[in-house]
Amino acid sequence: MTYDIIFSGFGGQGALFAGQLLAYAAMDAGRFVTWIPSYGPEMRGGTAHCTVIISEEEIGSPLVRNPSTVIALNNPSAEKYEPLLATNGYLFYNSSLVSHPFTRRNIHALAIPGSTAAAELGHAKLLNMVLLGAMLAYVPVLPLEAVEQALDNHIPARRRELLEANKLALRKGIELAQRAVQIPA
Amino acid sequence: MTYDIIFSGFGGQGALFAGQLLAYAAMDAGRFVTWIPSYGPEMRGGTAHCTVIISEEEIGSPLVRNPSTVIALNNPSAEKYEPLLATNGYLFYNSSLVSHPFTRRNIHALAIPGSTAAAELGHAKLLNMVLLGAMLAYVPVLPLEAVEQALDNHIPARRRELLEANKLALRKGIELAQRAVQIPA
Amino acid sequence: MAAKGRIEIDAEHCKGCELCTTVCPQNVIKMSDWFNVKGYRPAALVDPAGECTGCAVCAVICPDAVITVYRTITGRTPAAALV
Amino acid sequence: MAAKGRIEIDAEHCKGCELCTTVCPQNVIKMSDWFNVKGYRPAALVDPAGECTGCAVCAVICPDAVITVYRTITGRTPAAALV
Amino acid sequence: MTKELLKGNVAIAEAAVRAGVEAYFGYPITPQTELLEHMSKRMPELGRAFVQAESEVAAINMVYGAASTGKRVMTSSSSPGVSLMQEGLSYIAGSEVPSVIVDVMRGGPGLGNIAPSQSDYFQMVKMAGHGDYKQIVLAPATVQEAIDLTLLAFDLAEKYRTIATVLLDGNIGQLMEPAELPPMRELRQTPPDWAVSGAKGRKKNIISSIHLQPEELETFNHKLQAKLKLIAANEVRYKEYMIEGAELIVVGFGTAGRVAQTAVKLARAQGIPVGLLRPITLWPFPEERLSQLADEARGFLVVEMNAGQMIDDVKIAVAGQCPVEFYGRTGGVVPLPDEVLATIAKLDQATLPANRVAALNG
Amino acid sequence: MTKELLKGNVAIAEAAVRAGVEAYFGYPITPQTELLEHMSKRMPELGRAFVQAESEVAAINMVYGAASTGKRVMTSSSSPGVSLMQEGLSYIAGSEVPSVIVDVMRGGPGLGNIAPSQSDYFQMVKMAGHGDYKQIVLAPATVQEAIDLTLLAFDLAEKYRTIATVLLDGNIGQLMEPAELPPMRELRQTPPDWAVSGAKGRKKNIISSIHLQPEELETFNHKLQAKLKLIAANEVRYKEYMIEGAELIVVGFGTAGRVAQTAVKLARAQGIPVGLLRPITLWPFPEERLSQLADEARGFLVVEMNAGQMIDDVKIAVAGQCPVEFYGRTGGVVPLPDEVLATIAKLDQATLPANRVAALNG
Amino acid sequence: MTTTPVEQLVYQRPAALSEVHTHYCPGCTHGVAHRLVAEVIDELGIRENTIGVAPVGCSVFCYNYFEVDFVEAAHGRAPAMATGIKRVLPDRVVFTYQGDGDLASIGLAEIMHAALRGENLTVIFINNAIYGMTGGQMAPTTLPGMKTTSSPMGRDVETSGFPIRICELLATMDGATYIARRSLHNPTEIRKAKKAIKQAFENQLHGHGFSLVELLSSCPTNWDIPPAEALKWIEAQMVPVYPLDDFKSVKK
Amino acid sequence: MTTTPVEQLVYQRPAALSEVHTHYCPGCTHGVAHRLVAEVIDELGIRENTIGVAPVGCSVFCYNYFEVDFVEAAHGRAPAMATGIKRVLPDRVVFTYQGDGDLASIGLAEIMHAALRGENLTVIFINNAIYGMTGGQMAPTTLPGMKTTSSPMGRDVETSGFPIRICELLATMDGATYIARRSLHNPTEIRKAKKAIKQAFENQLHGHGFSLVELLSSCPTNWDIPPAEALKWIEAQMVPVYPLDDFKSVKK
Ligand SMILES: Cc1ncc(C[n+]2csc(CCOP(=O)(O)OP(=O)(O)O)c2C)c(N)n1
Ligand SMILES: Cc1ncc(C[n+]2csc(CCOP(=O)(O)OP(=O)(O)O)c2C)c(N)n1
Ligand code: SF4
Ligand code: SF4
Ligand code: SF4
Ligand code: SF4
Ligand code: SF4
Ligand code: SF4
Ligand SMILES: [Mg+2]
Ligand SMILES: [Mg+2]
Repeated sequence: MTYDIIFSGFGGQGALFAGQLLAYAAMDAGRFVTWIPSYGPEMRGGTAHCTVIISEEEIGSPLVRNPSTVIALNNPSAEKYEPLLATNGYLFYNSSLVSHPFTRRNIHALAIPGSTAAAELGHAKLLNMVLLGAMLAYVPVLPLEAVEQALDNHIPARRRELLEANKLALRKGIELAQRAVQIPA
Repeated sequence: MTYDIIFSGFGGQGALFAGQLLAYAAMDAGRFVTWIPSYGPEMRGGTAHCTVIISEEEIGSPLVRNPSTVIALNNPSAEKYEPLLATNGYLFYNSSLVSHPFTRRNIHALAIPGSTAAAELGHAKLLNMVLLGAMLAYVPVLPLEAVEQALDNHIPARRRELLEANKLALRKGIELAQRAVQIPA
Repeated sequence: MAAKGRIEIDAEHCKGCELCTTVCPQNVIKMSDWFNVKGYRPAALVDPAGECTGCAVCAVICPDAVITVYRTITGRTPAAALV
Repeated sequence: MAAKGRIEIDAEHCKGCELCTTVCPQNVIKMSDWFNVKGYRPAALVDPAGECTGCAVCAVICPDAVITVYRTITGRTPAAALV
Repeated sequence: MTKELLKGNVAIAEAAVRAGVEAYFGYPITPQTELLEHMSKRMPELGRAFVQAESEVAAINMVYGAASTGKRVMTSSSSPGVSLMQEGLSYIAGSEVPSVIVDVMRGGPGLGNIAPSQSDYFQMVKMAGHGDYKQIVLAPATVQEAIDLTLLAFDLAEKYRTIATVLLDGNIGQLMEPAELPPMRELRQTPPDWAVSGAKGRKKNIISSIHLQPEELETFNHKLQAKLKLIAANEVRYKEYMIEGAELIVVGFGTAGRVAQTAVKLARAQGIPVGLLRPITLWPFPEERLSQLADEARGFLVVEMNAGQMIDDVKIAVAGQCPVEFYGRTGGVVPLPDEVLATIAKLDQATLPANRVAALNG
Repeated sequence: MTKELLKGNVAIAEAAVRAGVEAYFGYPITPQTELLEHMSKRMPELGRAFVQAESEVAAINMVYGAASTGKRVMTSSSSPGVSLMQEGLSYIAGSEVPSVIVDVMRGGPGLGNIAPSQSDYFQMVKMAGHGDYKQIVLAPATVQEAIDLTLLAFDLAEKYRTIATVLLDGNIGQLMEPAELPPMRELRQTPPDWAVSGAKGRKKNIISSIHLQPEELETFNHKLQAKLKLIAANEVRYKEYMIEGAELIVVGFGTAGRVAQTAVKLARAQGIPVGLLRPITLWPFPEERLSQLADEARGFLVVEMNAGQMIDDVKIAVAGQCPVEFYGRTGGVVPLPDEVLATIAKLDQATLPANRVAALNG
Repeated sequence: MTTTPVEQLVYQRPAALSEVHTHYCPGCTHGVAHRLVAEVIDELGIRENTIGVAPVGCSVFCYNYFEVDFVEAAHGRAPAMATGIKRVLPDRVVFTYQGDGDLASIGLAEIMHAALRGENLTVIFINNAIYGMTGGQMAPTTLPGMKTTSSPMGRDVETSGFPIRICELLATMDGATYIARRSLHNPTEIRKAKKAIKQAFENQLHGHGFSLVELLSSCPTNWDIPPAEALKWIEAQMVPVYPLDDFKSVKK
Repeated sequence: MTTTPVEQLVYQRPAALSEVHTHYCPGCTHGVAHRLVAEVIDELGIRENTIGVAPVGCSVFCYNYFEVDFVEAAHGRAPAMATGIKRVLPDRVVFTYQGDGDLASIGLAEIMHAALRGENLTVIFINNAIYGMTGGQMAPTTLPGMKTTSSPMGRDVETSGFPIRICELLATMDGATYIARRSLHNPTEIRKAKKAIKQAFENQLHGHGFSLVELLSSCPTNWDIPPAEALKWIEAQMVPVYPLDDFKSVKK
């Protein structure tokens, strides 16, 4: 099975880090994995996104046209990726910010009030973990434990104090996903 | 008929100018002509030479391996071109300076005491004209008058005062050539 | 002979850098709590008491040139633009 | 306590620039009238009266470093090289 | 050693450190900046030389100087910066001091943009400086290859006293993948005998690219060409994918090669008999192998992130034996597998032998 | 107008003046110095701009600036200097301002020497700067052609908003031949509408090579490639010599082409059915014509003053239809007709059809 | 004499500044510098006669921000490009706008030679002690000890050298006629900066020759200091190393 | 106390100067500069520890004239090449020998940045106001009004700018420690030049940093002035424009 997942949001919302974390978890689980960021002009102030591919086989193209999974932390990302998502793909969006009206019927769009939840958890920066958790609830790419382990192993020193909070956020995401409204359902 | 003539000497002996003068004369006579100098490292202090090709037909290569005529103003030139001269070719050398012992039997080597003659004519710079004149006596590339005309037409302003002297030198060359010792004869 | 002033801020083009707020001598510019389309909290004139003098210091420092300044002078012919 | 000097010029490597002749305080360097292999008229010490002091000024200016200078001092321990 | 999740640019920098690079000279430019930044931290840490040069022109000439001492040295840049290095590269080639250059390509011409591209193929492979020389060009497609080829670059540069380059598009520079770094090598203690280091107890050494007499320069060039022939004979590297039974051959390097690989896989799944040859050395080019494949193939498809540059070398190798088609994206646009797949399918149709067309139609 | 005995370098300079060049920027380098020196006298005399730039890097960027105003501008240099211009050339290509560049080639690599050479073929023809562009490359073989092609360079540069180059070896630069200069052209009075000149009564103009979004840059590149195709279709120029009935085709440009011409004449005199194709445009290359000739030919011989560069383009054109041999001299050595003749004779022997060999033997 | 109160427009966005959103980070004083240049262009009435030369650096897109004809130069070569333009259009006003990496690192030869030749140009030089565009590497102007992404332990003068003082350097050249350093760290200094910019343009209009105004400018993003504090940092850290002065002012 | 007269060797060709005929024109003071450098190398006993960097210019072949390891740089880039060498071999003595076209025109950025970084190098800078090698074109150091093959009407400062004064420029840089100008036009000045060269090498041995000695030098060939007169020309024409002095001398 090959998973191709795009994380997308404003710079600073942590899309790149969430993708990296998943990549670390995949690597630790012995999978093939690629992580590739958008880089360049759009970075300053604009949108940042990355593509993570996780597979049992050697990975050719590190980029995909139609990802099977998208995590959209802001409205432009939701707008951009709704049409690109693969049929029957999953799109987890930060419903605290995203107002984009989804119209495709052949995808799973899940509203996760990530910013709100992060605020409740005490730190806006936890948004990315909430959405990542939500994804783990639906997309069986890796078990939660693998991601938590990756947090333990690879979180940079300067974010260490947020380690537990990150884990809580992941779990919160799972919880939110489980009761999330699915469009189309 | 195609003539390929090399003029060679120390920098300052006027080899390049003599060649140019002949080229002007050829142009005025409606011939095809190329003049190409050696340029580069050997110029400073060292030897300068040029190749002049005069022809009734379009000229391909402006360089030749075995010139039919050589004018050697100094010893290194005589040494260098004796072996290269075409069979039955003419080599006019400034016997005032050249001590090189010619050995080829299938060329015409003519000793012209150019420096001495030039000194007698009042200016060392006339050496090149003496040798050019000598050549005209043997090699029917152009009549003397054509070269004299070229002197009138193309001599640079700063050399104007030497115009008559140059003509005298040409004639002196012809005279010397006529009584020159030919090796092998 | 107090001058009375007023500024207009092009809120959609303000980048919320707060520089104007730090230099206003009358302290009448505040940051809004809403976000403009570019995602910035724009500055706004909050001058219930009419303390703005139209000194244009805010405009002088604004890197995005989004501040327009007006002044009403009572008592004499208005001076030329100051900047 | 006059010093007596003498110079040697490597004539084959002299370029005949004449600089040494213009600086010799004793005026004892002259240009030769023969040509060396490189085609230059080399400088030469022409010092029949033994006027060269070995002051080495000629060597100081020679761009081709072809002058060697010797000096004989009567009366005291020879000085170190001057240049 | 275990695998780490490494970014291409950083992986190359650290691989160079492990390979024993003793001096790095560079100038910031996107998308290779992480490489320079990594060096700015690591080299001083290890007591080795790091200089942020005033320009790429200065950087390549610092490389030239340091390499003249026989030390391992490198620089890195991206397309416009590499253009500025061409004179220096020509001098280095002309004086045969081993040097390693990394080019992380971006979109051009001109300032263009910083998105990934492969449009430096000509300037790196055909040699852009004046004079007759070639440089070894290694084109990684994965982070692991980026590491391995960086090591190889140092070894080849020294073995042949030549310029060895690592040529990658911005994508490979920015990509993170699990990869294994080599152990730290010992630094070499004694300089090679040709190096300048002070003429202590030996004749002086001179590093120079001048040969004033044409005949001398020609003699040097013959020597240089002979060396290049030797490299061409010994150092060709490429990777094949599903080449068994392939009637159509896709050729692509770096990111384009990876994308093509996915497309080939998809095409095979559709029953199209296609395989991939991914050149790892762009110079020397796998000409012989391609020429062999051309004996049997129905057609070639060259995929590049440029307007068509490597295709010249493929055409020379194929020498008219079958059609050579091209699919390229430029300006930093990365082709995706579906586009390449569609082109493969078209080539398949266009080159089907008459009997098979009949069979299909029948 | 009557003919004058003109030196290649001076002829080009004066031709540019007559063509209406309004600014010259250059840096001294042998063997093109007479060109710059002629300009230093003529341009101020005519009230036009002459700047001896601080370097070739500065010179090409001055050209870039002046050309952005729509004026006719040029620079000239020789191989190492041209290497330094590569970044600037890429910018000029990327912003499509018409510019004329003269390269009088010398021996390389590195400082090499100042003797004539053709080893800038790759850097001029394949485009040495980064990004996907090509420049028109005109290769005169006579002084008259040097004049005519200089004029043409200005016209083509403006017609296509492109870089047009005149590429010659040091020999042609130093050669004197009778030639006719054109009359003085009127200077153009109004700038083209894309030029910068002050936004008086119109929208502002911008000259830039940036397209930050890959898709935008790709769109630009498509436009650029379309233009290049148009040039390739319209502007191929070459000269043939004794091509009637030729079974062997010699290909050479510049001095090598002239030398080959003499060799072909000598070979014909010996009964060898050989002809010469001398490309005048190196880009666009006379690929189609060569490919036609390849249909009939027994073999090709490429003669160059380098280690083999144009041969790539000949091979692509010939596409395996017959053998392509090479004869080259490097480092500033000029091949002489006898050497080329001998190589022609060898090729003749090697490619004789079996029946003729039998006839000869029988 | 009292009149009825009239509301008067005291300040508005200059006409020479395009009506577009710049890509500069919030609080970056590149924007202030732009505004000043635009105001001067308006006041001198030279908008339709001016050609700008953009650098490579954060201000690479400044051609989008001024309502004047513009060209975009290669990194560091703006003075050469400007020379090319000015030589063929001597009656146009030509200015370059360059960062410190652009002007003082890769482009040092070009700026010095333009000054040496006394090119009749105006140069606006933005010294923010860093490479902004590429993400905060060390510039030749970076202060001793200052941490950047390519001097992670702080600029070590032993290995990376000393800050370059462009005005002091250029002032030694005969071809330079007006060389001044100003700062953008508060409204007073900004007003002074504008005067200097105006003089630099007037100099060109009078044909005096080469003028350059160096402006100490902030980079909140790469310094990682909020905008207002960044201005204080300029005053406290940069001004002592880069004194504000007229280094040369030759009236002909 | 009198002793018997002994003939003593007062001067001989330095050992660090190779026993070859140079390609310099007769009377060209490049030869004098070479000799001085060689004498200093001998006196400091550093011949086996020194690496020279040759420029592109008439002195391009100086690698043949010194008995020390040598590299030949690209035109103007000798300081960059020297930096590369010195950074990997910090205990070797590294010097560049550069002409005025090489150092002050195409290589201006490289020399300035080497000084700025305080590279521990010694630079011998030959100012002969002309491009010798390529046949006498204008250099940045060419005097106003001076005719050259690329300024046939004489250098016009309006269009070609003013002579560049390298020492004055470099002296403004913190990284430079010894910056001096000397002349080679007579024996007294030559002796002073040697002292300066010695100090520039000693500075490097002591690790002080960047040192440069500019030497006013003749080009009889391209000036078209016989050698002895050429030296007078230096004194009369060049010295007034290029004053002889120590512009900076920092002992650490
Ligand atoms: C030849 C070349 N080298 C490097 C770069 C990458 N580059 C772009 S901007 C820049 C530095 C800009 O810094 P500065 O001039 O200080 O401007 P700022 O962004 O700080 O305003 C560099 C190195 C380039 N585009 N071209
Ligand atoms: C990149 C490049 N540009 C130009 C040249 C040609 N060139 C060789 S030497 C020289 C000038 C030398 O003048 P200078 O440095 O003053 O030395 P001098 O000969 O006067 O001692 C030039 C321009 C070159 N070799 N390389
Ligand atoms: S005009 Fe003056 S008083 Fe009014 S808001 Fe601006 S700074 Fe404050
Ligand atoms: S200074 Fe300008 S951009 Fe900044 S907050 Fe105030 S109005 Fe907005
Ligand atoms: S040593 Fe002195 S006196 Fe003797 S020749 Fe030389 S300069 Fe003249
Ligand atoms: S100075 Fe030296 S080279 Fe010149 S003439 Fe005297 S000895 Fe000869
Ligand atoms: S990176 Fe720095 S210089 Fe660039 S726009 Fe942002 S704050 Fe300004
Ligand atoms: S050309 Fe001038 S600088 Fe060069 S060697 Fe001759 S005299 Fe000396
Ligand atoms: Mg900056
Ligand atoms: Mg010089």
